[in-house]
Parts: sequence; structure tokens; C-alpha cells
Amino acid sequence: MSHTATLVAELTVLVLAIFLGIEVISKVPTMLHTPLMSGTNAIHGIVIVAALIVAGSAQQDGLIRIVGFVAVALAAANVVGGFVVTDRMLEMFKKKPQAKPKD
Amino acid sequence: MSHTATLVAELTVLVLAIFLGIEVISKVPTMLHTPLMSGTNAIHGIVIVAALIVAGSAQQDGLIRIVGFVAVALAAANVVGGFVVTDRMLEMFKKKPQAKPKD
Amino acid sequence: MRLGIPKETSSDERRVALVPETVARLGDGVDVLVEAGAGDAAGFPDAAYTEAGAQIGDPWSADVVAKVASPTPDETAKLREGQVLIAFLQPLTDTAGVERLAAAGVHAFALESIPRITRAQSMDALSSQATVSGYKGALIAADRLPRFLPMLMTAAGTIPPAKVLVLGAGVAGLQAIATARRLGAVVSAFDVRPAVREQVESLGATFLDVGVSGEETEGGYARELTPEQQAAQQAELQKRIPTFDAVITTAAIPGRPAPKLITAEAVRAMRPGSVIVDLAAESGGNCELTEPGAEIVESGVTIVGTTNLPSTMPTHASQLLSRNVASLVGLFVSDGQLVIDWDDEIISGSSVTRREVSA
Amino acid sequence: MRLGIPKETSSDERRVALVPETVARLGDGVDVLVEAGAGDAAGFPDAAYTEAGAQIGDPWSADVVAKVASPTPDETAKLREGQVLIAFLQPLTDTAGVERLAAAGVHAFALESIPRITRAQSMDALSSQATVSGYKGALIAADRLPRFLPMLMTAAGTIPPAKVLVLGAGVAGLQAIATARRLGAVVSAFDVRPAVREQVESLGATFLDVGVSGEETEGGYARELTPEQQAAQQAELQKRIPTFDAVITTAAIPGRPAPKLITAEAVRAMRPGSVIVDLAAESGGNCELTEPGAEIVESGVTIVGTTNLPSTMPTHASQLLSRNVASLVGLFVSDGQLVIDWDDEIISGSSVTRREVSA
Amino acid sequence: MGTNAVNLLYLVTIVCFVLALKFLSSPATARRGNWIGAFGMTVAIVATLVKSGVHISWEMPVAAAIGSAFGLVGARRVKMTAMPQMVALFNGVGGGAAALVALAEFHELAPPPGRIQGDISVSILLSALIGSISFSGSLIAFAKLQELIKGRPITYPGQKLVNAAVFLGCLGLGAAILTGSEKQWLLWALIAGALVFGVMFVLPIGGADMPVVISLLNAFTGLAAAATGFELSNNVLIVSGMLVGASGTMLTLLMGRAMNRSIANVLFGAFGQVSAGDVATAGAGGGTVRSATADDVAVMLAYASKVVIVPGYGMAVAQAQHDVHALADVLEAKGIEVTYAIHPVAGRMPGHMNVLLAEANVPYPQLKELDEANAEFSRTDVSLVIGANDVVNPDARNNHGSPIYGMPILNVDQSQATVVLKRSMAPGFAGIENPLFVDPKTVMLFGDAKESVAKLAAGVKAL
Amino acid sequence: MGTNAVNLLYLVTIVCFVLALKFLSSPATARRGNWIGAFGMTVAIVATLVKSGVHISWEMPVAAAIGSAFGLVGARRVKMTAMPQMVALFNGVGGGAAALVALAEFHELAPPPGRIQGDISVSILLSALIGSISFSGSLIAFAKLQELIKGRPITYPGQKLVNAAVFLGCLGLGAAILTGSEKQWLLWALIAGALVFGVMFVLPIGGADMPVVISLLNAFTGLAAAATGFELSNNVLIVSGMLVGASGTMLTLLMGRAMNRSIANVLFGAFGQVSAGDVATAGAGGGTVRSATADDVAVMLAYASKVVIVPGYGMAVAQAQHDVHALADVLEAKGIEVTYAIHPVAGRMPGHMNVLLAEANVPYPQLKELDEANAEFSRTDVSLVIGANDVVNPDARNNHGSPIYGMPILNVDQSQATVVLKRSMAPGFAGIENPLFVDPKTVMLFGDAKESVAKLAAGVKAL
Ligand SMILES: NC(=O)c1ccc[n+]([C@@H]2O[C@H](COP(=O)([O-])OP(=O)(O)OC[C@H]3O[C@@H](n4cnc5c(N)ncnc54)[C@H](OP(=O)(O)O)[C@@H]3O)[C@@H](O)[C@H]2O)c1
Ligand SMILES: NC(=O)c1ccc[n+]([C@@H]2O[C@H](COP(=O)([O-])OP(=O)(O)OC[C@H]3O[C@@H](n4cnc5c(N)ncnc54)[C@H](OP(=O)(O)O)[C@@H]3O)[C@@H](O)[C@H]2O)c1
Ligand SMILES: NC(=O)c1ccc[n+]([C@@H]2O[C@H](COP(=O)([O-])OP(=O)(O)OC[C@H]3O[C@@H](n4cnc5c(N)ncnc54)[C@H](O)[C@@H]3O)[C@@H](O)[C@H]2O)c1
Ligand SMILES: NC(=O)c1ccc[n+]([C@@H]2O[C@H](COP(=O)([O-])OP(=O)(O)OC[C@H]3O[C@@H](n4cnc5c(N)ncnc54)[C@H](O)[C@@H]3O)[C@@H](O)[C@H]2O)c1
Repeated sequence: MSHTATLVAELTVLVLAIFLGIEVISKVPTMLHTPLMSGTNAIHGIVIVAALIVAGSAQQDGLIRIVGFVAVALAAANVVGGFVVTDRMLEMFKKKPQAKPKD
Repeated sequence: MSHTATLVAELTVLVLAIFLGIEVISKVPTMLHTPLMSGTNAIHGIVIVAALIVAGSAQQDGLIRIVGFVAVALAAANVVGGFVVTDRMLEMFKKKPQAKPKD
Repeated sequence: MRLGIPKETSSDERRVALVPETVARLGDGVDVLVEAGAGDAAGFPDAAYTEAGAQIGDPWSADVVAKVASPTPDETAKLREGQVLIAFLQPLTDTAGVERLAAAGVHAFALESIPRITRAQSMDALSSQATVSGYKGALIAADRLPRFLPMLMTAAGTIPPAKVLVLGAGVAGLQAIATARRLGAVVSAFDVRPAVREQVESLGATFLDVGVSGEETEGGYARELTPEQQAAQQAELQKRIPTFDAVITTAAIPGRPAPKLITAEAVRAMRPGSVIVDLAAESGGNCELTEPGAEIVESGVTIVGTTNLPSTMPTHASQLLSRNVASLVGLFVSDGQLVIDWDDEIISGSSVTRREVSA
Repeated sequence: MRLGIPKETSSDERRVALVPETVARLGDGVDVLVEAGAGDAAGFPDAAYTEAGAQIGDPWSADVVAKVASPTPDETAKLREGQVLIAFLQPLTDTAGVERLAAAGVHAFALESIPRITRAQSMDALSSQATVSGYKGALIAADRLPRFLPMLMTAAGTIPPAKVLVLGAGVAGLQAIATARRLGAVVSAFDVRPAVREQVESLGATFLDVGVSGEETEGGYARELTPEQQAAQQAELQKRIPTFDAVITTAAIPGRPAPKLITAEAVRAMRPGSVIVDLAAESGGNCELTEPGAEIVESGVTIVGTTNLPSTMPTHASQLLSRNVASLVGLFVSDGQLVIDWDDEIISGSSVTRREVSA
Repeated sequence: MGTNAVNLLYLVTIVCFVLALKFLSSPATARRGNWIGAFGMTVAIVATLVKSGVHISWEMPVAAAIGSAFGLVGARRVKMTAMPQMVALFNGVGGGAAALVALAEFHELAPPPGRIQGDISVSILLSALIGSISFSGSLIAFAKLQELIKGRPITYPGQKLVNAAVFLGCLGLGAAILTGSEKQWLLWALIAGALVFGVMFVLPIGGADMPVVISLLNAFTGLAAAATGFELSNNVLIVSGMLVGASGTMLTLLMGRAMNRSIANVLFGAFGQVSAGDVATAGAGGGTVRSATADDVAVMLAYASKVVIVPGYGMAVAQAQHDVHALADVLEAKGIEVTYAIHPVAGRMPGHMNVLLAEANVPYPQLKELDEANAEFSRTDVSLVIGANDVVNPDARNNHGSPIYGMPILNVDQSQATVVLKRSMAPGFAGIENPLFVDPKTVMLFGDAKESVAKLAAGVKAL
Repeated sequence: MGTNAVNLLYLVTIVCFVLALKFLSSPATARRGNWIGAFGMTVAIVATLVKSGVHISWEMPVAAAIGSAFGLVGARRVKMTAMPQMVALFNGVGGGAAALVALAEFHELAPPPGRIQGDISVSILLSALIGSISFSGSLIAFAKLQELIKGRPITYPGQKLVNAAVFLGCLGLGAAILTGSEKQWLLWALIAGALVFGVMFVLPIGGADMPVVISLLNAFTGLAAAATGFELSNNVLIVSGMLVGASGTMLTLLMGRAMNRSIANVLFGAFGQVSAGDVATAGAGGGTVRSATADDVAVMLAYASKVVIVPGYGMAVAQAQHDVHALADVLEAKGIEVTYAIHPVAGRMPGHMNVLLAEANVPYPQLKELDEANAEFSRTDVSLVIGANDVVNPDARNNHGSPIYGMPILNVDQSQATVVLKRSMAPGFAGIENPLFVDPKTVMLFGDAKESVAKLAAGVKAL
């Protein structure tokens, strides 16, 4: 497939992702705004894939080594921190023990 | 891109379409079930694209000519009939004249 | 056809059998003759009648005479043979009165005896007057109680809601339940007919289960309980009654004395200040201590035995009754003439003198 | 400290100033002396008092005497100098009585004069008794009307809901509104204080705008209208009143005769069978024709001028009053001793004899 | 036009289709959604026609014209009540087209250039198989609904086994093709088998369940179209087909749920025994009772101009008065005129309805007496009968033999549509059948009145 | 592992992320959603590591370990109240990573193999630009929330112009790169400019609006990740990044709507003038009033075990009694214990609340007197104060100078949380301020009580 063909295919994927992104969260209670923001924040930690690819590329000079190193570290922080923070936020949504005097 | 790569890309698109298909109609009032069915029915009339491609392919023998002809005719019936029937069904959802004695 | 409306002679009867509003509804074929002052006590002056198209005159001369109470001997004397009389004739208890009418050759129809079939609903005077009684009964209970019916949480403490028990949940009982509930009381009710439980609950009240259940006869009336059942009912009620602030009783069996539901002992077990309103006083009362027509206090419990409650709300009681009477009178008119269609289930059912007349 | 509760001597006063339930609430430092039979009329036998920890004895010997009505001259004679008296003393109108008390050297406190501040809400006997009056007033209207309050659609025709007008929507008026609404009436109300409109609507009733609007004084009372305003109000009301089936009036200005809202002419314009319940009868009535203490019929309109309605519901009226009295008495007790803290706004505000005493 | 430009246009089509589905899910926008879909389709067709490699022969417009004419006339002529079979028909031809495309592709690819790639043959086989099933199944569904063949389940012993055998046979043929012998006759045989299976699959299903089956076949056709997309490496086919496949499957599930049936029960329930609906479907005079869901009724209400509420004893039993008032509020907020028609003997005591409605604070002026109400039914869009029965029984007017003959009733049957809320087909106080319930203008909403009314309020609000 | 196999694994990741988002949108499944997301991320990382062409050097695990440790410790240590700034921080580093990847790609592609393809350079420029803005902007947001720099808007005259200039400068640099001069310093300059712009963009925005800004920057980072995907022709990056970009944008709009603010007003409101919230934000003692939406409160209620309703005069004015009972029914259907605490002088007449609640058929036993109710607040999860004010004013207990000092009140402030429904910050009958409204455990739900309560019931039902 030509480069342009790939690009068009990628655009198709992009468009579908946009719709899906909008659709999937269109009815969120306000209470979940912050956790959802935090969850999506963790998901864009997927740049770690890009960072790894860059850091692992064969042809490396000093700049790429350094940049790759920093990128991996930053992305890893995004991923780990993102998911853990979200989980902590969501702890409070654990279903409370039914009708017992406060927890 | 290799044939397999294309296939994987197509699968990605397929998966996104599945999600989107489910998401987008997940809250439909019962009253709209039939119109929605009819509307999606019209949409799968998109096979007309395939039929046209087949009917328009350069290398044609008798079989393909006949098959292509019939396929185009059937698909066209699907497309036109589908959208028109749906529209007729939906006519009743025209917003009624506000608070006037029946229409 | 001429319809006569006499003035009621009993001093405690303030109703009138026809109100001006209904005169027009009777249609052209019917001329209405109203005795002067007939509607005064119910709030309908003679002028209103004449305005509505009636004449003031001698009602006894009419083809059909409609009144509220059974005629006195004097009144009966004014009736002539072949005349139609419509009134509450108490056919099952006032045999003397009925015999007098029969002797006079009058075609007498008792409002009480109209069969309770669907077509006769608009003539059902028992229901319409029971509606008044039930409403008024609850108001009387509220008035006589030295306490509030509703709950009130105030700076001077909390008043708990009064507990009201309704015994017998026919037309009057259901209306009493509804009225007491409106005023905020916590209402329980009991009746022997099994279908009543759901009806009581449909008004938001509680059905009090005393473990006795009777039968329903045709027309929706209750069958009299056996003596054992009666005893069981009394005993069970005696246990429950002291927890209530007011008891409104309406239990009745057509033509029979009212069942005694509340014993003297049960009354004495009640808290002082409690109230019993006995709407069955007319047929002897549901409480052993009830004195029909009187209001007494016994060991601190007020027992209201007032009879003829509808007469205390004469305007609307008359208005409802008037519609009933008009519907019934309608059956006797054909092309402006008096016609008695003896094949009509309602006419034959409510007649109390026919056997004698035809005999 | 000893608190004495005499039996009321007026024949139409069935309340008692303290009920057994409240005796216990007074705490250890207060010994209660109840006159024999004091609570009988309200449904509280002597036994209940002794059970609650009170003694039956001579209430006049106590340090503090609490009763309902202002003492008669005879009763005043039983009081001694320095004694505290709590009662409805009508300080603004019964100057003679107050002077007698002052002469006797009694520290007299009028329940009417307790300042209407937040802290005094639990002592606000005017409010608690007005609550009873309002409720009872609506019940009386319902009882006297020859018609239903609620709407009823029946086989014998449709009864439209009664239209009830409440004039003066203070504590009693609001309660009357609520009660009449509960019974299904269509209720309108009017008051001169502007804040009342929202309060009336908060009970689901309609505010009747007669175009006159007065002021509110401190404590929430209304200021008396100017003669012009009064005339305008009367004229406007006269136009509106004939459309109502029942009018309940509660308008009052502390210490002043009740404003005349309903003229004789307005009464005559009403439909026969209509009812006026004048809860302001005690201070002369809001209707020109009201005879305080009596029930009259004038051109078919029943005008109820019954005074002292709370006494007709003695159990709960006493119970509420008792809490008010107990809260007030609490201010006079310190370590079981009678202490009069003249700096307390409530004590100084409700005292009616202090000036004289200190003079 | 180059492939990439065409693919970009296809992307426009995809966007249109997604928006179409989205808009079709809400009554207010549904019609617009359909138009957007049609626009997207036009874009795709034009793009294909200008695509390099597509030769426009004379047959193409002719074929398209024939098909379109057929579709247009069919769709315009059909009566409102015959819509479902029309949908079935159009669905079938779509499936047929997909199967034919598969056939042509196989024919084109199979012989000279050597073996077909595995995934392509899978796609071809799938679109041939599914398209054919959809084609013949839909035609049977059409024939059943059109009453060309009898609507009730056609069953015979051993049916399950025979069906399974046919299906397995098709799969076997597919496997044979995949494992090497790419003989065209094998594909012809597979298509033939699939056509037979489609017929046998739908035949045993009863007419009442047809809409669900059509929805399923609709999803099938979507899948076939998506498979065609894989054959041709064409994203617009993949996405559009799969959108329909997925949403169609969802919809089938939703329809099953709305009928309180599992899909398996719908599809296979008839094998061995005739499926019995869960509510009585035949009323008094043998008429048919139409039962609706709360959502259906909510839509009816939301699109009405005037609604009359007819309360009866059932409202009292359910103590639904507060919910009824709340529903009326919701309707009025939408600008709908709401009144209550109170029959003089509704309930079990004089004024029963008045007591309850006053408690719920329903304004008195909204309560209409019998005569007043009867004058209004002819211009009423929906009469909402809440737990009333005898007082709306037309037998009182029409049937001289009825025990309630002569009683004046509320003539709800004169309104455009009537909805009856009750728990079952049980009679009321008078103990008699009510022909209103089998009136073609009546739908029943079964369940406790309080719950049903609450659902209606929620439903109307959501619209 | 081959690219195709890896791409299939990436597809798994995509599925996980979509499910994660879906699950995150409902309280009952949100936590599970997060875990599914984490699982998908793990799959993607593993797939990348085994991908042919990726060489695992020693730096990689070290870098990952450092980053992870930092993220883990930060996330674990942070106090609940400091969550938002943590999110900002993690968002920033993600953006930074995207910008760095762009830098590396440019470096790798630019010099020898000739011109970079147009779309690739656009992607690189976009991810560099957006990633950098997100990085510096997020750090500023973090610093503001952490109170490292002062929270209130920092403004100066001409700010708009300066910002616009910087942004246009960046665009100019990008254009230069695209049109031919693929000099690395240009990209460095662009990144520097974008960093500066990020700082200047966030600085003028007030602390209260930060959550909206963070959400927007979060969407930016998603876009940057998607752009990175185009650079590397990697679908998982494109889809995941765009999912975040799209849902993040939606979320930003939703948050704005929940605050009744347009996004433009949030972002640019501070330029020129300090934005004033539309409800009073400072209460009596200068405390802060926290206002919530009906949805927020619905979640609070739905997850409570015990709710006490405290009605006051406002309930009467709004005539909300029927709706209040309906709400209580909905809560009870969820197994939540509901009682009503009735203050002796709530309303404007003795027994005011009783009259109304009896009309609405609230069962008498659910009504609790003052003393009874006060004994229960300490084990109450949510006190729902509906139009009451003076009767819940803690000054009556604590403030000797208050005109209502000494009045016994309902101690709602002892419950876990209090929600106050009223229309404004206006005082009640006594005309005095109420410190309850600025209690940190209190949230206000502004609006007419009838409407608010109806919304709450709908909200709780939807959960
Ligand atoms: N008003 C009076 O004074 C009075 C007095 C005595 C007799 N009646 C008689 O009573 C009848 C009144 O007519 P009507 O139409 O009001 O009542 P009806 O004919 O008795 O019908 C009531 C209907 O409500 C349904 N229902 C009961 N509970 C329900 C619930 N919880 N939810 C939903 N539906 C429920 C029942 O069907 P399901 O069981 O299928 O739910 C029943 O068919 C007349 O025949 C009248 O003559 C009236
Ligand atoms: N019960 C009695 O017998 C009696 C008699 C006289 C005086 N009082 C006095 O009245 C007060 C009663 O206390 P309370 O807490 O019940 O009432 P409150 O202190 O007067 O407060 C009522 C609150 O309701 C709000 N409100 C009004 N209309 C509303 C609507 N439509 N929707 C939502 N909220 C609304 C008002 O705030 P917004 O304007 O911001 O909405 C107001 O702050 C006490 O001070 C008591 O002393 C009582
Ligand atoms: N078909 C119709 O249209 C129609 C019309 C009017 C009334 N009705 C029905 O007829 C029924 C009876 O009406 P009514 O009020 O005139 O009856 P009623 O006045 O004769 O009796 C009053 C009630 O007392 C009850 N009762 C009798 N003995 C009792 C006992 N020992 N303990 C407790 N309760 C006892 C009866 O069951 C009845 O409900 C009503 O329920 C009504 O539904 C039907
Ligand atoms: N602060 C507190 O805690 C507290 C306690 C109790 C009462 N109050 C308030 O005090 C107010 C008055 O109470 P009340 O019932 O004892 O008053 P009241 O008995 O003195 O008067 C009754 C009503 O008549 C009205 N009125 C006077 N002249 C009138 C006229 N010409 N026309 C129409 N209406 C007229 C008054 O405005 C008042 O509402 C109440 O509204 C109440 O809210 C406050």
C-alpha cells in the first residue's frame, strides 16, 4: 500500500476513534468527571509505545539516546501515576456495605 | 504495506465499527426499533459499491456480466427502497402542530 | 304527568325530595307541583322553584308524589288510589306504614328497595345519602374529639396523629375513611365482606383483620353473621378498640337490626375522651350503649347516636337525592303520561305495595 | 420551688395549665401542687398527676401559680405578695384585673405578652392555642355548612368543591387554611401583611388580592389600618365575599378591637346556607353581626361567634399550653429556687405588674 | 479518480452513516438521520463510479434503474401496516447482492492467478453464505408477513436435525474450498445449501416473531456487506457493513428484551412446540390484544396534542395518584393538554377518584364530568385509561345483552388511540369482558399502575 | 515479533481502552474500567518490547523504572484533596514525552534520507507543538493548585496580544519547516515557543477554573499522542490518542456546562477582567460556598446508606412535597434508609411540614422529632436540607451573639455530608447568615426545590 493509502486508512481509523471517544462518554454523571479525566490521562500514557520505539531504534546518536531516555521516563510516569491516581479516586465508589452504620 | 498488514488495519477498523455500532444505538425507544432497523437496512445497501466495482471490472466474462448486472439491480433496490421506506415510517415523527385539535 | 313534592313534616327532616336544579332536567312532559316552603330548610326558596319552571301548589294532587320520609298517617290519607308514591318507606321494618299505603291503593315505591344493578346507579339513594352520612360521621368524630386528628410537630411538642377505626366499610364507611384520612388521622377499618380489604387499602387505610369473614349477597350487601361469628367478632374487637381514639361504625344488614359490634365493656376499656360515632343508630346501633337520636357520655367516652345525618347537610343531601328521584321518576313517564312498566326490574323491585294491589 | 395548678373556675374553660406528661419534664427542683379535679375536663384525672409525680393539694400556696384564664377577684384574693402568677391575663384589655394583681403585690406574667423572639418559641402560648382555634374553626365551618367541602363526582351528579375564604392568615388563619384544604375545599385567603402571600401559597391556597396592604410590626403582628384603608378593604371584600360558601376570619391587632372586615351588608349578599366562623369574636369579631359567644343565623347565613375554641379541644390544647407554661416556668427556677431574672427579655417583656410593683 | 481520493470520499460516507445511526436513535432527529444516510450513500456511489478501474458499461445504469424503480415503487405503494415485510424484502435483495458479489469475485480470482489468499477466501465464503441465508430467509419472512404462506410456525419432527445437517453441509463445502479445491461448483453448492438453510431457518418461526427475525437477518446482511469489504479491501464496506452488523445485533437483542423473550427462544422456540406468548393474545370476541411497552406508550404520549386520563379503581388499588399527577406535569411541560375524565361510578365509592386526586393536588378545573369529557374524546389523541374497566366498556353502549347495558360510559374508543394500564386481562367489578381491549386503536400496558405510570413519566421525560 | 502480530496485540489494547472508557462512565463499573485500561496498556508495552526492530538497551528499563517509581510514589502519597494537581502533573509529563518523541523522529528523519513526507512533518510539528503546550501548561496548573504560585488570575494589559504573537510565531516556525527548510533549530525554537505559550496560556486562569483547563490539556496530550501515531504509522497510538482527544474534549465541554460557563469564558475570561462566578462564592465568615450539580448530589445519595431529609419553609414555597416523597421512594428502592427530620418551627405555622408531608402521603413513622433526629445525624451519610435555613443554623448552638442563639436546631452538620437545596444565598425568616452553607462538608444545590428534587430523583434512578 502506498504511503498515502496508509494515511487514508489511518484517517479512517482516526475518524472512528473520534466518534467512539465522544459516544462512549456522552452520559457521565458530574461526579465521575474528575476520575474519567484522570483515566483518560492514564490512557494517553500510550505515548510510552512511541517513546519505546524511539528509544529502541537501531540507528542511535547521542541526542536520540538522551531524548529517548527522558521520553520513556516521562511516559512511564504518566502511565503508572495515571492509573494509580485514578484507582485511588475510584476507591470511594466501592459499593458500601449495605445499610450499615457508616464505614 | 503487505497484504497481511492491510488485513490487520482492516480488522482495527472493523473492531472500531463494532463498538461504534453498539454504542451509537444503545438507548433507543422501542417505538424507533422498526424505523432504525429499516434505516440500517438501507445502509447495508452499501453493497452497491461492491456490486458496481464487480460490474465495472475490466476483465469481464459472461458470468460476471450477468452476476454483476443482477447484483447492481438488487443492491439498488435495497438502497432506494430502504431509504424511502424508512422515510415514510418516520413521517409520523414530524412534530405535530402545537396543541391544535388533531391533524 | 304531574309530580308533587310535599314539604317534609318531621321536624328533624330538612331535606326535600326535589331541588330546583333538577326540575329542568325532568323534561317537558312533567309538571312539578311544589308545596310552599318545601325547600326552605334545605336552602331552596320557593322562588327558585318557580324560576326553574315548577309551580307552587298542592303536591298531593299530582300523579306521582315524591318525598323523603315515609308519609305519616295524615299524609297517607291525602293519597288516592292509583297514585304513585316515592319515598324512603323502610319496607322491611315499617310494615304498618306499608300496609296503610297498600290499603289506600297507592303504588308505593321504596327508595331503599331499588335493586343495586348497574343501570340503577343513578337512582341509588341509599348510596347517595350514605355518602353524606359517612362524610358527616367523620366530621362529627373530629369535632367531638378533645384532640387533633392530624399529626403536628410544633414548638410546644409533638401531637401524634389520632387513630380512627371504621367498622363496616360500605358506602358510608368508605367515605368516613376517606374523610378521616384527609384530616390526617391514621385510619383502620374492618368489614365482614372479603372484597372490602382491597377497597379499604385503595383509600390508603389499613384493613384491621379480626379473623371473622362473612359473605356477600347479591346486591353487595353482607349476610348476617352466625351468633358464634358475632361473638368472636365482639371479643376480638374488644381487644383492639381501646387503642383507637375514635370509632365510626356503619355496619348494617338490610332489614335486620344493626349487628352489635362494640360491647359496653369495650366502651369502658376505651380511654376517656374517646369518641364513638354510631352511624347505624337508626337500626339500633352497632354499639350496645348507643342511644339512637342522642349523644351520651359513658365513662368518659362520647357516643354519638345521631340519626338522620344527611338531614344535617340538607343542601347537598337533597341535591343528590333529587337526582336519584328524578332518575326514578323518569322510568314512570312515557310521552308525558304516567306509565308503570311492571316488567322493569327496577320498578318491580322497588314496589312495596304491588302484591297487595294486585291481590 | 413549688408550682400550683388551680382548677379553672369558668364553666366554659375546660383546659388546664399543666398536664401530667409535662410534670416530669419540669425537673427535680419543682414540686407540683395540683388542685383536685383540675385536669378532669381536659381528660387528665388526678390519678394521672400523682402518677407523674405531682401532689394533689392547694395550688394557691405555691411559689408560682400557673393557670389558663385570668383569675377572678375571688381567686386574686387567694394570692399573696411576691407570688408569681402565669396566665392569659389580657393585659391590654383587662386593665382592672391587672390592677387588682398589682395591688396584691403579685408578680404577674401574661402569656400573651411573651415577646415573639426565637428563644421564646417554646413558650408561645398564643401560637399554640391559635393552632387549635384555626383547626377547630375550619371544622366548625365544615360542620355548619349544609354542603360538602370536597368535590365529589357521583352517579347522583357532581358536587363542586366548596369555596372557603380565610381572612387574616396569622397562626390560626394558616391552620384554618391547611385544614380546609385537607378537607378538599378551594381556599383563598387575605391578610394585610405582605409576607403572608407567600405563606398562603406555601399551603397550596390562593392569595386574594383586595388591594390593601398594611405593615408588619416587630414580633410579626399587623399594624392597624387607617380608616381609609379599612373602608377600602370592607368595600372590596363586600364584592368578593358573596362568591364564597364559608368565611373564616382571624384578623386581630394586639390590644385593639378586631378590625371589622365583613359588613352587615356583605352578610346579606351571601348565599343562604353560607357560614361565617369568626375566630376574632373574643375581641369583638371581624364581622359586624358577630355576637361573641353565640351562633346566630342572619338572612340564612350562619355566623359562629364562639369564643375560646381551644377549650373545645381541651386535651391537646392543654397539652400544648402545658409545654409553653413549663418552658416559661423553667426561666424562674434556678437550683430549685424561685429566681426572677428581670434582665431576661422574656421575663421583663411578659411581666404586667412590674412597673406598679416597683413603683 | 485515484484510490486515495475515492477512499477519502468513502470516509465522508462513513461519517454520514455514523451520524445517521446516531440521529435515527431519537424521535426528534430520526428523519434527518435517514436523509444524512441517503446523502452518504450517494457520495459513496458517485465516488465508486468515478473510481479509476471501474468501467461504466451500459448495463450498469440499466440495472441500477431497474432496481431503483422496483425499490421506489415498492416503498411508495406499500401500506403503513405492511412496512415490515417491505423491510424484509429490501433486506433480502441486499443479502442477495452480497452473495452475488462473492460469486463474481471467486470467479474472477479463482482460476488463473493461482490460489486465493486465505483471508480473501474466508471473506468470500462468509459473504456468500451469510448473504444467501439472508436472501432466502428474508424472502420467506416477506412471504409469511404478506400471508403468501401461512404465518404460523411450520414444524415437523426432526426439524432441528435436518437444519443442523444442512448448515454443517455448507460449512463442509466451505472447508473444502479453503483447504485447496477451489472449484467453482463447490461455491455454487454452498450458496444453494445456504439458500435452503435460510428457508428452513425462518419457516418454523411464527408471524408475531417476524420483526425480530427480520432484524437479525438485517444484521446478517450487514455482516455480509462487511465481508464483501474484506474481499475488495474496501473500508467503506467494512465499516458500514459492520456498523449495521453490530447495531443490528444490538437492536435484535433490544427487541427481544422489549418482548420479554430471549433471542434463542424466538429463533428456536418453535422447534418441537408452538411458542405461547406470555400474555393472553386473544380477547373476548377473539380479537387480538396488542400489548405495548412503556417506551412505546411514552412516545405516543409525547407526540400527542391532547391526552385524557381516565382513572379507575385500579389507580386507587395501586395508590398511583401521585405518580399520575407527576406524569400529567411532565406532559404539560411538553405543551400537551391534559385533562382527567372522571366517571361518576369510577372506583368503589362515590367520589373515590376525587378523594385521591385531591390528595395528589390535581387542580379541580382539570377534572371533567362524564358529559364534558365525552364531548372531547373525538379530538383526543390519546386516552390513558389507568386501572379503569367497566366505566369504559363499550358494551354498555352497544350490547343489549350486557349486564351493564344502559350505563353511560366514557367513550374513550372515540379517541385517536387508547392505552389501557392494568395488570392482566382480568375483568373489573361487573365481572364481564371488555371489547375495548381488543379494539384495534387500543394498546394494553400491563403491570401495576403505579409502576407503569412512573415508567411513562420517565419515558416521556427522556424523549 | 512481526509487525502484524504486534498490531494484532495493539488491537487488543484498543479494545481494552474503549471498554475502559465505557466502564469509567458509570460509578458501578468505573474502577473495573481503570483496571481494564491498565491491562490494555500492559499489552501494548509488552508488544512494543517484543516488536522486531525495537532494541532493548540498558537505558530503557532504567528510564522506565525511574518514571514508574516517580509516578507510583506521587500517586500513592498524594492527599485526596490534591488529586487534581497530580492529574495535571501526569498529564504534563505525557505531553512532554510526545514532544520529545517528535524531536527524536525529526532528528532521525530529517537530515540524510531527504525530505520528510508532508503528512509526517505535519504530525511531527503537531505533536511537538501540542505536547509542549500541554507540558508547560500542565506544570503551571500543577503549580497553581499546589499553591507554588498564587492561584488567582495573573493578568496584565496587552496580554491577549502577547499570547497571540507567541502562538503565531510558533505557527510561522512550523510553516517554515514545512515549506522546505527542515532545520533542526527551527523545531527547537518551535518547542521553546510552545512551552512559553503553554505558560502564558494557563497563568491568567484562576484556580477555581483549573479542573476545566486540566481537562483541556488532557485532551491536548491525547491529540499529541495521536499525532505521534501518524509519525510512526501506528494505529494504537492514533486510536488511543484520539479516543482521549475526543472524549477529553467532550468532557471539557461537559465540565463547562456543569459550571454553567462556556469554555471560552473559562479560558479567556480572565483577560482584561477577573471572572466572577455566577453564584456567590464567599459566605458569611468568608468561607467558600461549594455548589454542586444535581448529578453530583444524585451520586452522593445513591451511594449513601442513610439519608435524612430536612424539609423547611422552602419546600412549602416550592410545593415540592410530592416530589420529595417520590425521591424518598427512589432512594428506598435502592435499599437506602430514609427518614425525615422535622424541626418544631420549620415552615411558618405549627405543623406546616406535617400538613404538606401528610398530603404527599409520607408515612408518619418516617417523621422524626428534633431529639430523635439529632441522635441519628452522626450515623447519617447525607442530610438533604430542602428549603430549610434557620432550623439548621449552627449559630443557634455556637454563637452567643446570634439572635437565634439558644434555639434547638437540627444538627445536620454532624452528618457525613450535607446538601442544601435553595435558590440563592438569601437568608431565611430570621434574616441572618448561616455558617452551615460554608461548612466544608456542605454542598449547595441551587434552584427551586421542586425542580431540584425532581432532578435528583431522575439522577438517582439513572445510576
Ligand atoms: N363508584 C362507586 O360508587 C361504586 C360503588 C360500587 C361499585 N362500583 C362499580 O365499580 C366499577 C368501577 O369501575 P372502574 O372502571 O373504576 O373499575 P373496575 O371496572 O373495577 O376495573 C378496575 C380495573 O383496575 C385494574 N387494577 C386493579 N388493581 C390494579 C393495579 N394495582 N394496577 C393496575 N390496574 C389495576 C383491574 O384489572 P387487573 O386486575 O387486570 O389489573 C380492573 O380491571 C363499576 O362497575 C361500578 O359500577 C362503583
Ligand atoms: N413554624 C412556625 O410556627 C413559625 C412561625 C413563624 C416563624 N417561624 C420561623 O420560620 C423559620 C423556619 O425555618 P425554616 O428553616 O423552615 O425556613 P427559613 O429559615 O425561613 O428558610 C427557608 C429557606 O427556603 C428557601 N426557599 C424559599 N423558597 C424556596 C424554593 N421555592 N425553593 C428552594 N428553596 C426555597 C429560602 O432560601 P432562598 O430564598 O435562597 O431559596 C430560605 O432560606 C424559623 O426561623 C422560625 O422561627 C416559624
Ligand atoms: N352495584 C352497584 O352499583 C352498587 C351500588 C351501591 C353500593 N354497592 C355495594 O354495596 C355494598 C354495601 O353497601 P352499603 O354501604 O349500602 O351497605 P350497608 O349500609 O347495608 O352496610 C354497611 C356495611 O356494613 C358491613 N357489615 C355488615 N355486618 C357487619 C359486621 N358484623 N361487621 C362488620 N361489618 C359489617 C357490610 O358489609 C357493609 O359493607 C357496598 O360495598 C357497595 O360497593 C354496589
Ligand atoms: N418569631 C416567631 O417565632 C413567631 C412566633 C409566632 C408567630 N409569629 C408570627 O406572627 C404573626 C402574627 O401572628 P398571630 O396569628 O398571633 O397574629 P394575630 O392573631 O394578632 O392576627 C392574626 C392575623 O390578622 C391579620 N390582620 C390584622 N388586621 C387585619 C386586617 N385589617 N385585614 C386582614 N388581616 C388582618 C394579621 O396580619 C395577622 O396575620 C404570624 O404570622 C407569625 O408568623 C412569629
